[in-house]
Amino acid sequence: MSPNTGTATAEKSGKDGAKVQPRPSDALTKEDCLELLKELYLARYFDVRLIKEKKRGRLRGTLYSSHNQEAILVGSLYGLRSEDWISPIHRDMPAFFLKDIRKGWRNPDRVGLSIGEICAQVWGKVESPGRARDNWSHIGKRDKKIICSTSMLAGTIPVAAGVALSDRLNGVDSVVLTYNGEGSTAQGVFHEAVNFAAVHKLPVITIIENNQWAYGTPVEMGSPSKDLADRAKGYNIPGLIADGQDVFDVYDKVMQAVEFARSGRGPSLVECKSFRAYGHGDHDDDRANKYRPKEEVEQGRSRDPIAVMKATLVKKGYLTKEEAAQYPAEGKNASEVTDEDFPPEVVEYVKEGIEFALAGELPAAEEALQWVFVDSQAQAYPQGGAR
Amino acid sequence: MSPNTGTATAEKSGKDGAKVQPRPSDALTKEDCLELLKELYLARYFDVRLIKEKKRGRLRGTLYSSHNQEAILVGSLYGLRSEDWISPIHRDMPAFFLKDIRKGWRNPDRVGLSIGEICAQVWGKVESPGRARDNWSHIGKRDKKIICSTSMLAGTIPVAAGVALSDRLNGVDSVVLTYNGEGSTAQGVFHEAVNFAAVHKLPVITIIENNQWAYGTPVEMGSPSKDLADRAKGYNIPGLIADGQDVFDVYDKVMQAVEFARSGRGPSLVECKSFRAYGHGDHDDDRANKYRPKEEVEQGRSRDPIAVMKATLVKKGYLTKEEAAQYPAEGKNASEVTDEDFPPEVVEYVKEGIEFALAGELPAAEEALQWVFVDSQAQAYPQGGAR
Amino acid sequence: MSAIVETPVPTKVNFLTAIKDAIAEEMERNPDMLCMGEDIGVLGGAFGVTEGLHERYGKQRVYDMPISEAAIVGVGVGAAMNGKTIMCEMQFIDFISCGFDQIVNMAATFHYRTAGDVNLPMVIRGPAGAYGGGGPYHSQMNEAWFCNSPGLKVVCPSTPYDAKGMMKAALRDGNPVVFYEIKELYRRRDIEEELPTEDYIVPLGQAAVRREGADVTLVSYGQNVYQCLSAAELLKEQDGIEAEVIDIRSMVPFDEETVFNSLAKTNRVVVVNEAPMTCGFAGEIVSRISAKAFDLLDAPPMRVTRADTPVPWVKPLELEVLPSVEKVYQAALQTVRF
Amino acid sequence: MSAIVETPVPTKVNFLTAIKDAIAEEMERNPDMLCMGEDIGVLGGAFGVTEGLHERYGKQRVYDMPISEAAIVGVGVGAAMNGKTIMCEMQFIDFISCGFDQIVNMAATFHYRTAGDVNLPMVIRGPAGAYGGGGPYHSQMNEAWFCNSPGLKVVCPSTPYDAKGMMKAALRDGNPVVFYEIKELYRRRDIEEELPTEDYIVPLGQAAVRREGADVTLVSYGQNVYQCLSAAELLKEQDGIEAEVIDIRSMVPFDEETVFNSLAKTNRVVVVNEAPMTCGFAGEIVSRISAKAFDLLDAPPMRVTRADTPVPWVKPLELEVLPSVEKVYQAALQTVRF
Ligand SMILES: Cc1ncc(C[n+]2csc(CCOP(=O)(O)OP(=O)(O)O)c2C)c(N)n1
Ligand SMILES: Cc1ncc(C[n+]2csc(CCOP(=O)(O)OP(=O)(O)O)c2C)c(N)n1
Ligand SMILES: [Mg+2]
Ligand SMILES: [Mg+2]
Repeated sequence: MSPNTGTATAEKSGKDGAKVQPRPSDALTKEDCLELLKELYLARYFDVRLIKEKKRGRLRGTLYSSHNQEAILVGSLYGLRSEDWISPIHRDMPAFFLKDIRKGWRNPDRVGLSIGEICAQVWGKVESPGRARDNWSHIGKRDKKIICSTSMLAGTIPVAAGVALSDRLNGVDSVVLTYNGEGSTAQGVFHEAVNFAAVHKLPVITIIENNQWAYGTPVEMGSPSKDLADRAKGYNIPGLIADGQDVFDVYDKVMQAVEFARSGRGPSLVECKSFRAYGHGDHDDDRANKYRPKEEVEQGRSRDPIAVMKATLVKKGYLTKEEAAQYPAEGKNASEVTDEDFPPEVVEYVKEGIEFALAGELPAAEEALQWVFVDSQAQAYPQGGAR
Repeated sequence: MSPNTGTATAEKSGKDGAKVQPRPSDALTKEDCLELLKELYLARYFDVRLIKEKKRGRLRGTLYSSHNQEAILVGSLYGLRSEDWISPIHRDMPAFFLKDIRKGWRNPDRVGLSIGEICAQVWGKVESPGRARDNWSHIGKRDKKIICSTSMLAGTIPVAAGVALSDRLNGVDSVVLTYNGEGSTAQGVFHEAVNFAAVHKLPVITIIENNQWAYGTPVEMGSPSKDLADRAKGYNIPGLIADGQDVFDVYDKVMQAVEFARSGRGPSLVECKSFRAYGHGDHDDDRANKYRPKEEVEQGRSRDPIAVMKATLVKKGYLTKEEAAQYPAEGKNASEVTDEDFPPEVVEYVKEGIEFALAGELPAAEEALQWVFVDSQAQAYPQGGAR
Repeated sequence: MSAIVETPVPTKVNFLTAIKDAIAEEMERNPDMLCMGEDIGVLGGAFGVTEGLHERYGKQRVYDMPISEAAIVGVGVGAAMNGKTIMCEMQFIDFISCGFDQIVNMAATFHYRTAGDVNLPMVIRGPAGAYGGGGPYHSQMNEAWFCNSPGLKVVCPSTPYDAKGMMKAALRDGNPVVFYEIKELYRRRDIEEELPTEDYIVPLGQAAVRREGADVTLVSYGQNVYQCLSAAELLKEQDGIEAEVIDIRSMVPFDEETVFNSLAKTNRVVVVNEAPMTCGFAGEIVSRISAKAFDLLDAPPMRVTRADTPVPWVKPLELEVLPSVEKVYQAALQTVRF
Repeated sequence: MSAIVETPVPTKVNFLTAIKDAIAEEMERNPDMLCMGEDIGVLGGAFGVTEGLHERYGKQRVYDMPISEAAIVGVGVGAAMNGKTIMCEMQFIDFISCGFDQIVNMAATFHYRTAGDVNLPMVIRGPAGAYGGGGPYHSQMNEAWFCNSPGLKVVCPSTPYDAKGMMKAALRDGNPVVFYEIKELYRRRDIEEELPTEDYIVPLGQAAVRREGADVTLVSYGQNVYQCLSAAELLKEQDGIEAEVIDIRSMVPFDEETVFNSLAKTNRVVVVNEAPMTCGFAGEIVSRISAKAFDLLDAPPMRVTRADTPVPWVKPLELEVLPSVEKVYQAALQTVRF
């Protein structure tokens, strides 16, 4: 894959070069595809449930819905290995439990967080990895290869580069995926981090979830070009564009970037074109209807990733029309769907997570003063020694 | 001029498009050319004198020599109008008095600082615009359209954008030139400022003085592509490349960017390829010989801008070989040249400045507590009113 | 406008509206004023502070900025030095850390370094403070960073009247002002008040005595002022102690006199704020008192501040690290009984 | 190595060499340690602190970073959370403002926010302090910003012995440490000293008594310690006053006990540092004394600090705003005569 182009085969054929060569997704089996569809349902159902719970007033914190953007998460995570790292942000809640989920949804050894841990985080219980000391999406765990981000947008990209750097030094063949909204690419630290990663050819893949809006600001007020992938040209690295509504296209473009990274050729940006379904956060739903034209929203939501995928699977012959119609969650708002619109195992899985969270405990007040500092090792080992 | 290309005529002919159409410099008269040569001598002599004074221990502060990079300053400033703004940095000392110097070297009304004011700054006297409250290159004056920068590299670019914005709102048809080393383009604020200027098509021209080194760090450790102009591609704006040793090429590329800006089409980057003659600062001269290969330095200094210009002028028939040989300052270190190597009016002019500085006064200690705040206008005009 | 329209219709306004009106009225009064921030245009800002401005004044005066805090401040500095008056909104004051260098090294020093040639009429403002369950990055009071960066004024009003008057003063001040708006006060009903219909300012740098008392002085600002007032009631009811409550309103410049005058009466002081203790402004007040009003002290000056931790997200943890009425009450008792 | 080689060759080392040796020895001892900074590779750093490291350990462990302070810190955080020990050099501590958010919001809070899952063994260090004619951006002492940002240790040694021992302690600490190196001390001859040849550390958070005295306590850190020692001599010679001089060495954690013990003797204190006064650490010390050692005070605790201005460039102005031996002497006299 050559720099400054939208695909992995630029010299050959520019923007649509990917078409002329076999796509990574061609190798996906029927089982893979059905699993991917189930993960799409899972991401959607998780979001739907949180919206319902929030509306019922059972949750604190702001809900940044990933509705209509699930294909980005599912498609980008499916091809990763256990040892690969991710750093999701506010709109990526499902990513925390989707990581390495192929190893078994309930497999405790998979290198990702469990649905229970994520629900515990959302409900603010000690069973969350961070013991609910920071908001919803600010969780991570080293042994699960998930980097905990701050609220400061793009701020985790340099950290991702550092994680990648030390894995490389340790001979660990991993890649790091960082997730960012298109608006966040205007941050100075985005530039410093991507520039550094490019100079050192680090395996850092920056996923740009271009949902056309940064809170109340349209993409054209934040970026001089409507293709955010163009930012890659400034760093002489590949800038790929994926159809963010199509799990397969996201998978293909991300896997191209992953191969590029694994082969030591360095970082890439992958812009996934999508559209934000609701308001910026649930507090913004009503206002969003004012600042976003109705037509634009309808247009932006016209290709529900679940529908798009079903169509492909029917074409591939992996689903019959009847099977495809069985769980009609696509194209519906959270307020419109019921559990019947989703596969039972999906509903069951999320239900387990929520029950785990409800059964969990609030952290004790005293914890508030803990973990400001680690007990100094200098005192413990005056002569040093391995940390 | 179209985005993402090295010239003003990209569609037609890409990188060397400028050649196929008349260059701005073709319109320069013989008088213009001789003036430009004199300004080159002036910039060089000023630097030479400071080096000598510093060696004699007469100066405090670090000297960041502009030796071998003078064509960038002279060529970029010559085509500006009085109302245009500039923000020079550490290596651009001559820019402060070269601005608007066409209006007459000793013309008090020209919109630039006088040689005396600059020398007063270097010698730390109250006659400097900033009354010597900040180091050498940190000077500016609003009515002279010079923005005072801080030490924080690239930090003045957003300020330049703000200045340009308010001029545009006030109907003032100006452009703003900011000077930056190639290393400084890695700063986050460079990204935020250029991105903003591009979104709003502001007449901000970022001159990148690519002298191949950022202190002890070669360009390839700071940037993923050796052409810093490539950074422009990330902002969908023109990125021009000029031969930084050739006053005319710098003039041409900058004037292309200026025309582009004046016509409302927005910002540009202009990379001027050059080479740092000495150490990063005078404190670094010896060490620089260790970290920079001798051959590289010889190669980098093989095209002295004065020599390059003389050759052109001889070709143009504006100088005879004899005239060209008259003041042989080119290709010599500060330690090697004497006043005889420079036109007398140049020597005289700098001498005046230094005498002015030497006759000046040190600021009184009490001044140190002044000007932390302006007397609040809210108290003065409780009802507000024009500032 | 006709006289009829001008007849004041007395209605109580909340803290948010007071700030909103101040900015709107200054935009109307001062054609050279610009607003810059994220989502402040069509949306009208995350909290609606700039609602209506974009419609009324257009995108030439109200800028929906990219998510670039350094550019928001830096562009503001450039426009301010070139004749404009700038309102910079930080969506949450916590994000000011991303524009930090432009504030402390560019804006703060410009007037000084140019020996007065450059004035920067600009206000950098944003929602601040904890108690809302915002977690580490939507709860900060980081004013101490700027109090320790000479060249910036730093203020924090606690009432709608002050919010409006101080915002106007700040926008006319001519110096860069970092303006802390306590978001938990934005819509708090019990502090709504009627405001004068005519233009007014509240000068920056004047403290206000919120309650008179002769036994102990409680000094604070922002929402902690209300904790002090409640603690004062407790002290009165349960212990017959009369506390004087001072709202300093402005950290830089700081009104020492009002505090010292109170101490001359009470000889006892508790300073309360919600910033981390170490190097916070509460400590600054305590040290000025100790150095300059030592003789007035009959008991150790005490601080009730946030613990030196981030602000944790879940409520029990958040409350644990923050000042409370009870903590202020106990500290006051201790001081009085010393 | 043979015994002969190990025989200590006593030579005095300066402050710069002490720091240089500490880093070099830790690089040798800890194969997981990396260095990141501008021009620290082939050049060996602006002040030569990392000279030789690039040659010896290569570019895999010594990184010539782009001019990107946020990336220097952020990349350091990422490597540190993934098993490395990081030394981040700020070419001048003044430029730390450009990496500010990564320090106060990413590094400082990571351990806390992950409930202990992530440790960050990293030191962010750089040349600091005024008196060298460096002007506003090559003279800062901005430690207060970080003292007010919970989760960071903040230290500033004043002797070669401490510089080496504290740098090693910091590199083994496991927490992010902001390390202030007073550049005017780097090559100061009269403070050179012989250092132990064997490995040692100076634990962070312990103050040192530099001079004993019973009449007044002078508390400071960095180069101001030497001003205090000179002032103490003056006080003795000219006024027969015996001053005790305490070098706190570490702001976070802060050793209150040593200061209070001294006060128990002297009952008088002057705190000296070169940071701006408002919200500086000098004030923090004063307020802790006032709150916790009130009874020990027979006179108002005084501060001698930098004025609340930027550090101007030309000498007469620079000296005007900074503490001096004379100013410390006068303050001490005033306190004693109170
Ligand atoms: C540095 C910083 N500035 C501002 C914010 C406030 N903020 C939170 S989300 C958001 C919009 C983000 O838009 P985008 O990056 O496109 O992501 P999206 O929400 O659309 O997924 C803003 C401005 C922040 N979190 N961090
Ligand atoms: C934000 C910031 N970081 C570091 C420095 C220290 N510094 C001063 S000049 C310089 C090198 C600049 O290189 P370049 O931008 O190429 O300009 P040149 O000196 O080569 O003209 C550095 C690192 C600084 N001034 N500002
Ligand atoms: Mg978006
Ligand atoms: Mg350079």
